[in-house]
Parts: sequence; C-alpha cells; structure tokens
Amino acid sequence: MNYQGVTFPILLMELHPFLQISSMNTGDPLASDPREGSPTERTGLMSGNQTSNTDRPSYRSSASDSPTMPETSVNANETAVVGDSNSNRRSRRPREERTRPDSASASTGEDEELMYGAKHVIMLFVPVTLCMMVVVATMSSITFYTQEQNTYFVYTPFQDQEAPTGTKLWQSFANAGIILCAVIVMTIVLLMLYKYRCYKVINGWLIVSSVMMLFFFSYMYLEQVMRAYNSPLDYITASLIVWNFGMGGLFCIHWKGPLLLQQAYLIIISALVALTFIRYLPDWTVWTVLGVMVVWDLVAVLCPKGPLRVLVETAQSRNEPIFPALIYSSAMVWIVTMADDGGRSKKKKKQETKDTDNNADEEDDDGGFKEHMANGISGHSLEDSVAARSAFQALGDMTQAQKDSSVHSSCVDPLSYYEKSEPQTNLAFSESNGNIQDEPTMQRQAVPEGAVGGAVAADESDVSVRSAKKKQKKRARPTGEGASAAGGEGEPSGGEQQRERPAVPGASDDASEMEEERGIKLGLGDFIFYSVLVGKASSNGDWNTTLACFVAILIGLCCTLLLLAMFRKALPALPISLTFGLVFNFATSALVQPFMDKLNSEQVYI
Amino acid sequence: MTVMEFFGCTFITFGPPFALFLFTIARDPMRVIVLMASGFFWLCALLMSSIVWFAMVPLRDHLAFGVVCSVLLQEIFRFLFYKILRKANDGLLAVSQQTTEQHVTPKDFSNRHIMAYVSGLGFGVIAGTFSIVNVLADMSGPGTIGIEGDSKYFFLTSACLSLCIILLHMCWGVIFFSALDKKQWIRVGMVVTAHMLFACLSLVNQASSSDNSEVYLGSLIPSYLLLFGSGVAAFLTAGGSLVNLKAALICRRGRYEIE
Amino acid sequence: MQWNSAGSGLMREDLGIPVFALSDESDVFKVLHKCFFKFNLREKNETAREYPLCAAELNTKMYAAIDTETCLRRSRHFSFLGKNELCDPMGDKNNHVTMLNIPQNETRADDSVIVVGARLDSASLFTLEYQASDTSVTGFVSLLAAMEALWKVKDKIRKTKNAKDIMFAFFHGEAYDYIGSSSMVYSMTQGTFPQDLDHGLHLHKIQLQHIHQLVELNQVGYRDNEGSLWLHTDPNNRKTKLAQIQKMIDGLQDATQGLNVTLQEADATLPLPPASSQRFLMEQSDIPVVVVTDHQTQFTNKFYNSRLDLPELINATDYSPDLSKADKYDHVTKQAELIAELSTALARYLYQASTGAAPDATTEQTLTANSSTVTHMLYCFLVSPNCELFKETVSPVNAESLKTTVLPYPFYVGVYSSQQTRELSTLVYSLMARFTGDKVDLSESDCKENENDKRYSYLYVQGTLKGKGQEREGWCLKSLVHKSDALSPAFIIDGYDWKSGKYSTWTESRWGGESDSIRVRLFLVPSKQLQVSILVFGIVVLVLSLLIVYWCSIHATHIFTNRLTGSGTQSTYSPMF
Amino acid sequence: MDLRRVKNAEKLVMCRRYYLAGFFALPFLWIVNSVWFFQEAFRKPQYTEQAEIKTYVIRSFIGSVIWLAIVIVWVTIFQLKRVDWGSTGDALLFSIPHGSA
Repeated sequence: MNYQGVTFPILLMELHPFLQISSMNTGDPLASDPREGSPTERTGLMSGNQTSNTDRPSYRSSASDSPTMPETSVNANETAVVGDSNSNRRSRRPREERTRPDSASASTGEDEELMYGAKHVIMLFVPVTLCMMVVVATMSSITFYTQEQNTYFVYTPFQDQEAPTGTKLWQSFANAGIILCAVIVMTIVLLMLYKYRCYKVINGWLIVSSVMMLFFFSYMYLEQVMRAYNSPLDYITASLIVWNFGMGGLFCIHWKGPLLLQQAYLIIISALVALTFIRYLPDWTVWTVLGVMVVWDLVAVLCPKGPLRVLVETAQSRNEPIFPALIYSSAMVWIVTMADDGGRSKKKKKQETKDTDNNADEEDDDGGFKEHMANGISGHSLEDSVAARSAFQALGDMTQAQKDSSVHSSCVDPLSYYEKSEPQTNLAFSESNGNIQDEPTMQRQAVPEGAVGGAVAADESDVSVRSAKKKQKKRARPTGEGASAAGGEGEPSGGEQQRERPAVPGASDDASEMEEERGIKLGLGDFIFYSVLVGKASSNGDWNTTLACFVAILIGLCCTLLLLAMFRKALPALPISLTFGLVFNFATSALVQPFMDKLNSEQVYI
Repeated sequence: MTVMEFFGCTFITFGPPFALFLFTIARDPMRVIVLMASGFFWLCALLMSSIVWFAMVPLRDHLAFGVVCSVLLQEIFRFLFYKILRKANDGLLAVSQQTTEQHVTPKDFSNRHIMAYVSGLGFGVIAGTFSIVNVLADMSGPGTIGIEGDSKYFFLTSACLSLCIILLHMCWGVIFFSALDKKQWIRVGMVVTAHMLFACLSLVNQASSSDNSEVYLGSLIPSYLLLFGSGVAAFLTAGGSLVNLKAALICRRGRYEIE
Repeated sequence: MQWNSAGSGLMREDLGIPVFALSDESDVFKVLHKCFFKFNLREKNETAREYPLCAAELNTKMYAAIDTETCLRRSRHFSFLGKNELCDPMGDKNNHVTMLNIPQNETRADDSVIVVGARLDSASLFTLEYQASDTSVTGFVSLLAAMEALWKVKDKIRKTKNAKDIMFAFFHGEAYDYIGSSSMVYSMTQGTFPQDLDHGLHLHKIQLQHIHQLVELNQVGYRDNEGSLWLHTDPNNRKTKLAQIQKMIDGLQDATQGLNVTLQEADATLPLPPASSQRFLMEQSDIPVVVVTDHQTQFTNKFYNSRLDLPELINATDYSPDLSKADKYDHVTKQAELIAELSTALARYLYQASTGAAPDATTEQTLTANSSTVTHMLYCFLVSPNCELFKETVSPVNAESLKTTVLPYPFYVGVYSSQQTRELSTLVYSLMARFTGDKVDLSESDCKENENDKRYSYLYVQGTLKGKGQEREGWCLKSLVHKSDALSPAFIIDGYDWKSGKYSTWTESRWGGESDSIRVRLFLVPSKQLQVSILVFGIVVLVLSLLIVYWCSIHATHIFTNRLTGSGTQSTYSPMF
Repeated sequence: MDLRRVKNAEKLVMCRRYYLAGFFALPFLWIVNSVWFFQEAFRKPQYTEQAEIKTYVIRSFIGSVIWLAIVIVWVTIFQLKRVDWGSTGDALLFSIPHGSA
C-alpha cells in the first residue's frame, strides 16, 4: 500500500493540514465518525507536551503548574523559526539524498504544502479508494446488501417502503434527525465521562466492543459471501477463518502488527461498517443522513459553541491535558513517556521494556502512568494507543448500550450490535492511526494537533505550528532544548533516543521520517461516509454514477486539503466531499445518465 | 456479452491508458491529482451539456445538438482547467526555482507539457470510461448483442472508439495548452474543430445495423486518421521530432538515462 | 397391470435442464421469428448457419436438492439471517359433507356411513398449465351434481329410521400419492375426523369401522362407444366382502334404469385401478369398494395428468361457433348431459343404499341431477372461472380476485398451508355449501360459526343478482360441509421413516427470489473465433501499449527535447516523464 | 508498526507472543509472524535475540504450513463426502447450498 511506500522527510507544515483533517474527522463518538476524540486528544497532546518538561514523573502535577506555558514557549520558538528551519534543512539534505535519491527537498510557504500535500493526498486516496472498491464490489456482487429488506436500525423508526414521496421525505429527515440526536447525545455523554474520569469502565467496554465487532462483522460478511456464491462451507472452516481474522485484527489493531495488515484491517472494517449502513438504513434516510452529517460536521467544527470546542475549553479550563482523562490518547501518554525518556537512561527503559505490554489496561490510574513513563517508547505508544482506542470504543459501546438496551426486540438485536460497533470502528481507526505512527511522529504531531484542538481559536494554532516546525528542525541538535522551548522538550530527546537505539544506525532517521510520513490521519468516519455514498450510488447499477461520485469525493478531499493548506484553520473534511458526491450522484443519475445512455446506445462520442 | 469479449474490449479500451498511467503518472502524486482534477472538470462539462440537452426538450432526440453543445462545453472547461492549472503552476514554479536538486514535483510544474498531457489524459480517461463502462456492464452475460438487429461488431467499435477518444483527448490536451501558452489561437481552434469533427463522425454510427457493419469503418478509419494527425501534432508540440525518435531508437537502451 | 400405457412418465424424469412451456402466443412468436427462423433455421442443403446463432437462457432457480428428507432437514438449518426454507410439503384441504348431523354425544353405529368420493386435483408438468377435464373434473362434478340432487330429498332421508349416513368426500392431492385420502384415513384412525374438537357440540367422529361402503368416481369423461362406464372392484376385497360388493354393483346398475348410462362390472380379476379407495383398503381391507371409471383396462384418456387433458376432447365445449359467452355458459354440452345422467343414477343409488328402500316415483323425479348446473360447473371449472355460478358462490372477499381471473383455476394441489386454501378447494367447498346448505337470514358479519354448535359451518356468499342491478343478494349458507387438512401423514407423524414409502412425501422446492427469478433470455452467441480474436486483439493492444509506453518513458528525455523553461536538467522537459 | 524502530528485546517479545498465540488455533498469526519477522531473522546482521527469533519464525512457518495442509485436506474431504454423511454433513454446513446437493 502506498502508505509506507513513499519515503520522504516531511515537514510539519504539511503534516499539519492532514492532522487537522484527521482531528476534525476522527472524533465523533457516535455517528461512526470519530470527529470528536482525536482533536481533543491532540489538544491534550499539546498541553501535555508543553507541560511535560516541568515535571517528569506525573503528568498531572506537571499539567497543573504551568498554565501559561504554551504561549510563552511558543512565542519563543516563533522568533527562531524561519532562519533556523532553512539552515536545518540544508544540514539534513545530504542524508536524505543518500538514503533516498528521489526524496523531496522542502521549502517554506504554501507551495511547499501544495507539493508535499500531493503525496499525502495520494496517501489518502489509496486507502479511501480501496475502501470504496471493497464496498462497491460487495454491493454489486452480493444481493443481500441491495435487496429490499424490512429490518433497520432502531435509530430509524420510520420506514414504510411504499409511502408517498412527501411522507418518505419527512420520514427520512426524521430518521436522520434521530441519528443526529444520538450523535449529539453521545458527544455529551463523552463530555460527561471525561468530566468524571471513569477510565476503567471505558477500558472494559473497549475490548469487548472491538472484539464483538471484529468477529461478528466478519462472520456476517462471510455468511453473505458464501450465500451469494452458493458455496457450501463447513462450520469448522468458517469458525477457523473468523477466529483467525478476529484475533489477527485484535493483535494488529490493539497490540502490534505489520503496518500493512493494520491498514488492511482498518479499511476492511470501515468498509463493513459502510455496508452495514447501506444495508440497514432506509433508502432515503441514507441520503438525508449524509446531508445531515455535512451540516453536523460544519457545526461541530466551525461553530464557536461546537462540541469539539466545548470539550477543548473544559479541558483548558481544567488546565490539564484534555484527553488523558477521557481517552487514553496514545499520543498523550507518549508525551509523558518521551519527556520521561528524555530524562532517563536507556538502561532503565531496557529493564522495564519487559512489562510494557501487560500494563495496557492499567493506564487509568496514575501509577500506571508512572510505569509507562519509565517504559520503552515504541512499546508504549502502541499499548497506550490500545488503551486509548479501547477507551473510545467502550465509550461508543457503553452509551449505545444504555440507549438501546430497552429498545431492541430480539430480532433487531444484531442490528443494535452493528450500531454499537460503528463508533467503535471509527474510533478504532483514528486511534490506530496513532498506533501506526511511532513516537517522534507523535511527538511532533503533538504540537500541531494541539493547534488543531485549539484551532477553534485560530491564531493559536498557527503559532503552535511554527513551534512544532521549529522543534523538528532542532532534531539535529540534541542539546539545550529544554531551556529554549517547552514544546520542543520532548522532541530532541526523542531524537536522541532514536539515535541511541541499537537498530541499524542509518535506518533510524529514515525510519523516523517514514513514521512521520505515515502520521497522516483520516478519520474512519470519512472512509465510512465516502464509501456509503459511493456504495449507495452503485446500488442502482449505473457505473457512471458510481464513477462520478468517486471522482467528486476524491476531488472534494483534495479541495479540503488545499483549503487547509491555505488558511491554517481547522476544517471538517466531510462537507466538501460529501456535497460534491451528493450533487454528482443525483445530477448524474437524473440528468447525465439518460444522455449518456442515448449516446452509448447510438455509439455517439463526445 | 461473453467473458472473452468483455475482457477483450476492456483491454482494448483501457490498455493504453493504463500503460500511460502506470509508467508516467502513478509515480508522481501531483500528476495523479491533476489527472483526477481534469477528470472532474470533464464531469462538470458533461453535467452542463446534459443539462442543456435535457432543457432542450424538442431537441432531445436529435443527438447532434447535444453533441455539439457538449463538445463546446468540454473545450470551455478545458480552458478553465488550463487557467487554474497555470495559476497553481506559477506559484509552484517559484518554488521549483529555489530547489537545485533533482525533484519530480517542481519539475512537473516547470514543464507545462507534462501537466498538459496529464490533464488531457484525465479528460480522455474519464470520457472514454463514461462512454464504455455501462456498455460493458449492461451486456454482461452469456450472449452478445445483435438480436435486436445491432451489428455484431458493436462492442469492438465501442471499445476502439473509446480508446480513440481517450488518446485524442490526450493529444488535444498537449496541443491546446501549449497553444494557449503561446497564444496561437489557430491551433486552439484546430483542437476544437478536431474534437467537433470526431464527435460528428461518430454520429455516423447511428446508421449501423447487423446488415451494414461497414458503417463503422466510416467512423473508425477517419477517427484514427484524426488520432494519427493529432498525435503527430502533439508529438511535435511536445518537442518531439523524427530525429529524436531515430536517435532514441538507435541509442543503446539506458545510455542516456538520468536516473 | 399397467393402466396408463399412453403415459410416458415424463414428469418423473430428471431432465437436468429447465423446461418452459410458452402458452402466450406473443412469446412463441418472439422465439420463432426473432430468434429461431432468423438465425438458426437451416436450409435443406445448408449444413449449419454461421454465427451468430440465437440461443436462449432459461433461468429457474430451485432451492431444494436431493430429496424431501434432506431439504426439510436443511430447512431447519439455522443462520444469523433466520432460517432459509428450501421446500414445503404439498397438500391442501379435503372437503366433505355428511347427510346426517350426528353430534358426538349420540352414537354412530358401525358400518353406518356410505362414503362417496372423488379426487379434486390432477398433476401436470408445468406451473399454471393444468387441464384436468377428464382426469378429475368429470369425477367431482358428477359427484357435486349427485350431491345437489340428493340433498333435494334430504328431509326424507333424515326422517327415515336408522338410515345410513352419506358422506361426500373430495380428496385433494391425489395425483401425488393420494395425499388427501391418506390424510383423511389417517385422521380417521386417529379419531380426529371430521372435526378435531373435543369440547362443545360437534359432529360425531367417523372412523374406518363406521364406513359401510365406499363408492368412488374416477375419470368418467371418455366413455367407450356404447357409452358405458365400468365398475371396478378389488380382488382381495371381493374375497372378504363379496356379498356387499355384489349388492352395491347391482344397486348401481339398477339405479341406471331409464337413464342414458350403462354401468358394466369390470373383469373381477382386474386389480383396482389407481384410486383414493386404495388408501382406505390399505388401512382396512374389508370396506366394500366400488370404483366407477370410464375404462375397463387401459385408460381411455390418453392425456391423464397432462396439460392436454382439454375440455374439447370430452365434448365439454361443443359449442356452435356463433355462441356468445353467456350462451356458451348456458349451453348444455354432451358431456354435461352424460354426467347429469350419471349423477342421477348415483343419487338414486345412494338414496336407496341409505334408506334401504328404492325411491318412490316422486322422489325419483326430484332425485334428478340438473344438467344445466352440471354444464355450468363444467364451464366454470374448465373454460372460465369468471362465470355466474362462481360469482354467486364465492364469498365477497374472493369476488375481486375472481373478476380478474381469465384462465381456469389450476388443478394442482400446491404446497400445504394451514391458513390458506387454494381456489379449487375453496370453490368446491362453497359449491357444496350451496348445494347442501340452507340459507339462514344472517348478515355477513354474523354469518360465522356458532360457538356452542360447531356441527354447522356458515359461509357467506354473494348470491344471485338482485333484479337487474349489480347488487347481489348475499346468502348465509348453514351447512354440514367441512374442510380437513390434506397433508400427508408423513409430515405429521414425527420420526416417520422417509424411506418406508408408506405415505406420500412430496414436497415442492422453493423458487428463486427476486435475484434469480424464473425467466427466459434470448440472445445471440458470437462465433468462437470472433470472441477469441477480440480477446487476443485486446491483449495485444495491452501488451504493445505497455511496451511502447515503457520504452517512451525511458527514452522520453531524448524524444522530447524542447526547451520551454530554462531551469533544471533535460529530463525535466518531457511530457512523458 | 515498523520493526526498524523497535528494540531487539521488543522484537523478541513480539515474535514470541505471536508464536505462542499461534497455538490457539491461530495459524494466521503464525503466517504473519513468519513473514513479518523474516527479515529480522535472516536478513539482519547478528544480534543477541536473533537466534531465538529465528527459531520462532521457523517454527511458526512450519506450524502455519501444517495448519494450511490440515485445512485444505479437511475442506477437500468435507466437500467430497458431506453428501454421503447425510445429516451430519448438513449439520456441519455453515452455508446451505441452494439447488445443489
């Protein structure tokens, strides 16, 4: 997959928009669109980062003592940024060329973002395309997902097939409204949970839900495929397949696994969720839901009282990293870890590496943290990200459970599972992206992410970006960091730590850069909704429509990235793409299709 | 149509573009994006033209009208795309000057032909796909077309013409853009005329039936002649020449390679 | 003894390919003129037409496989998306009516019930392509006619001291190994016949020992040249019950006096022809049985259980060409007359057998089957169900569907459903109610079964037209007519040994859903070489383009060497790279 | 994650876990393990944990091969024999074939 194929050193400047995107689209706990968690998580990152240098052993105390740290430190960097960055790049170039002849050099300004953005756009294109392909292929080959059915989500109470258009319309809107309400409710629940730190609960649900999803979805899907191709499979083999698939997923997503496999799993999962949406949402509702999502995305992200912002503010008012409380943000723990590692001797790390893996579940108490801080980095990021992911999923699951427990009749139950599993998946994705990256990346991301989190307050974001940039440049010079920039503190230590690592010496930096390259995040929510749109478009059997939607969505994605590159302001990723997609879907099927059909049948070319 | 026919036609239509994509575009993200974007512009053009066609209720059955409209619209959008591309281009040219080292992205922007070619191909691919994909999809099954009196060469011609238009768009892209760069309005006109010519030629196909498949030759041969012409023109525009070609042919492979 | 030598047993063949019958002429035209004549028909000297040739794709997706046992077992297979049924047992409803209404608290003496039976259904190769003029219709129509005639004198019979009860039974699903009769016999042995009730006032159980004799009407449409019918008996049965059987035969033959119908006793050595009675005898061999058919040895009907068993062939539609629809309906056909005569004879015999005394002159007059009713029934069952008789006899609920029906209702038993009854059975039921029931003055809503007297069934039918208008009177018919399940015991007895072959185990497979529905597609098949050449051409194009483009992308720097913008190395100026 | 970023001890832990987990009827993990750590085991310059990793990789490779063989054999047998097995065959069916034995 393209993901790790491209090996260019990356500058935070480019990373930034994507991060914003991801942050804007990887948090929403319910509507299968984790638009909510990550940004806040990253805010957490930021503050965690800023505060980390002051106090190693406990992030909380550290958080508490320097509320004004960010501004000061950032400004400090700001001045230093420009000249520094250039020189720094020069110093780095030779190495880059050695390792990668075709590697790009960097330069300042928007253009640079455009250029490097290109690579990242492609790196998003590929998985999105694959996800869409999976969905469309399934839609066109397995009738189960296209045929009329009468079982739907409990969210969509209105669904009589042969109602007059008017009725259908308001009903679909009602359904969409309900779903939206559910989304909002979840958001609030998320806030509540965050306020009263019930991490244990979260964790528990987490694992359960993700397990359920990995196994149940694959089971259902396998059954559909087998039925579609009318091939007799025996239970033994089937269960073996499902069991292996599920466990593989757990290992890769929640623990450690080959990047490629992780990505494959995430894509498959999001495709399955998308398919579930298509299958179990009434025809019209799908479209309205997509429309509503666009609006919601805009509101949640841009409106000054949008939930994201509220979360951020509460966190800041509480003057602590926002997400550690709520989600076990892998990134957050990293900060601590990094800071910590920066301070500690490698030996210490070595000792504790052994037990890194088993304290994945005890992050909720600060004790757990201390241990982690002491631990080896790479291991940590992962397991914490496990925790984090878990936290998210649990969240989705739990609240879902509360919501639905009363509602389901036994027959509907599986569906309720579906619902539950959506938020989890998405979250899983966003998190696991965290997982995909390794610590320096995260470290570096931390700041812009923070920016993202705070992006609602525009100026701050820009500032912190610069600081981030600076940090990255500084990697070459391990010393004296602590004094100069609080934000920068964790970073060089990360750098050192890499260099000190006994891994192949040459590789370490490339590696770190590769990691950066992978640092791009796109919420599973986007994958899902894009795929839903395309899949739905393909369900009427017209490939032109499908194609049009596909192109439109990708272009929309490009535009979003472009905009992000231009004004460094948090932007939602769904609106443009989905609007394009919807417009082109209806326009094509209504206007273009008759025209094209006539042309095709007459073999007239234009 | 039968499986063999299906794959045959698919290869015919998408073989060359695939090769082009594989060797000249896939490796550079910027080109891929430009390809996408140009495809998007073509879609917009198509949307416009079909709106026009739809609005003109009395003329709906006379395809000629719709065809002419859409050809013009396509060229207009090609022009718009050119404008936009150049805007981005100038911005990026500045960047690429700074960089002394070997790098793909700025290079692309410095060389207008590449983007011209890519966007042309983008137009072509999407146009070709739109014109063939449903034909391929609808006719899946054990049989072939013709029971309603259509020619048995329907698919073959469809595939060939789709390929033709893909390549034509590619050439036109190159010619068109460079013509605009150099403000050679005649060549711009030529492109438009060529496009119009091709479209009108394909109108001939309507007369085809099982009895007279020869009609197809009436549109195929000229179309490919046109393609040849445009190809040569584009080749020369892009700075190719017979001499170079010879040189390339005789030179031992790999001798001149930069990378 | 092979009864149906004309029969080819095609229906039991596994052809391995779907076979469609095109009854719609436009379809036939399409196949012939759009496809066959145009592309496939060979001239005499021509060896073969060259491609493209016309081909057809027949699509009938059936879910069941192997055998009933397997498909039922698999139907129970659970999956997340619920069970997926593969096949359903065949069956429908039997109809029966008794002359006397003996409640369960009174006694019903042994050998006190005369059973008169006929089959309702026939089998045929194609869905909705059923004609059963002789196979079953003649039989049950004459039985219905006899019933009507007999019920005219029901009071006489009912008043007669210890007159034998007479039960008219119509068996459904007989074409598939006697589903109806076997299930009736089974329920008799189980003591759940005629009504499976154990509380409230209901009819006294009828069990096998109650049966005094059994007269069955089989095909009676094709009489031989002297128009005689044959009375078949079972050799084993003769051994035990010779006297009674002889009595029955004589009675029947006497009853035909003065009527244009002759009943001859078939060769005593002959086995009993295929008939529902077989099931009764199988269970209890000492029931005297006589089967009335139109053949002594071979079936005279060459189209037994065939879609070609057409009314024309039994003179059931011998209309003069200029008849209007209404006239056709009223025109008394030859077959109708013959059947009426038979029914009269049967009615008289039954009267005599029940009361023990021959009917007096007046009764004999009343005991005459109405030939116009017979012809109406024949018309309605064989020509068009959309006829006055049915309109009068259906309940308002079914009136709508009746209006839209053009073809005769199928004589195929179909799959069993506890709720629904197929048209044929329903119509026979309501005809029976009409012939045997008495109109009570109840509104449609009140016309329902009485809670504390379950003996009677109530049926509300449209009734005759009021005067000239479209308004119909609407009758509430109170009668002793009852339905009973015609479902093979094999599906009732749990742990039934499917291999035993005791009962019918026919099931019908489920058919493809919307995704793979029943359809025929006509299309052309291109010649192999055309296909191959296209494929090869495609591959060549692909490979060539790959090579060329690759070559170009390598040499691009030298093929394209213009200098547009001045910076960088040569390679930056190729559009190809 | 990227192995190049992982300390050798870490690698060993991971490799071992994958290997051990494979015993719970998880041949897939073995396959992953053998592919994923192949480089580490055979292509990388010597380091202390390598030997152990190597053994794990080899074992999990063998294990996955064995599993694969078992599965293939079983599936073949089942597909050929299930009709003869009758009710047991059907009981084992995960998806009921329509219209075919």
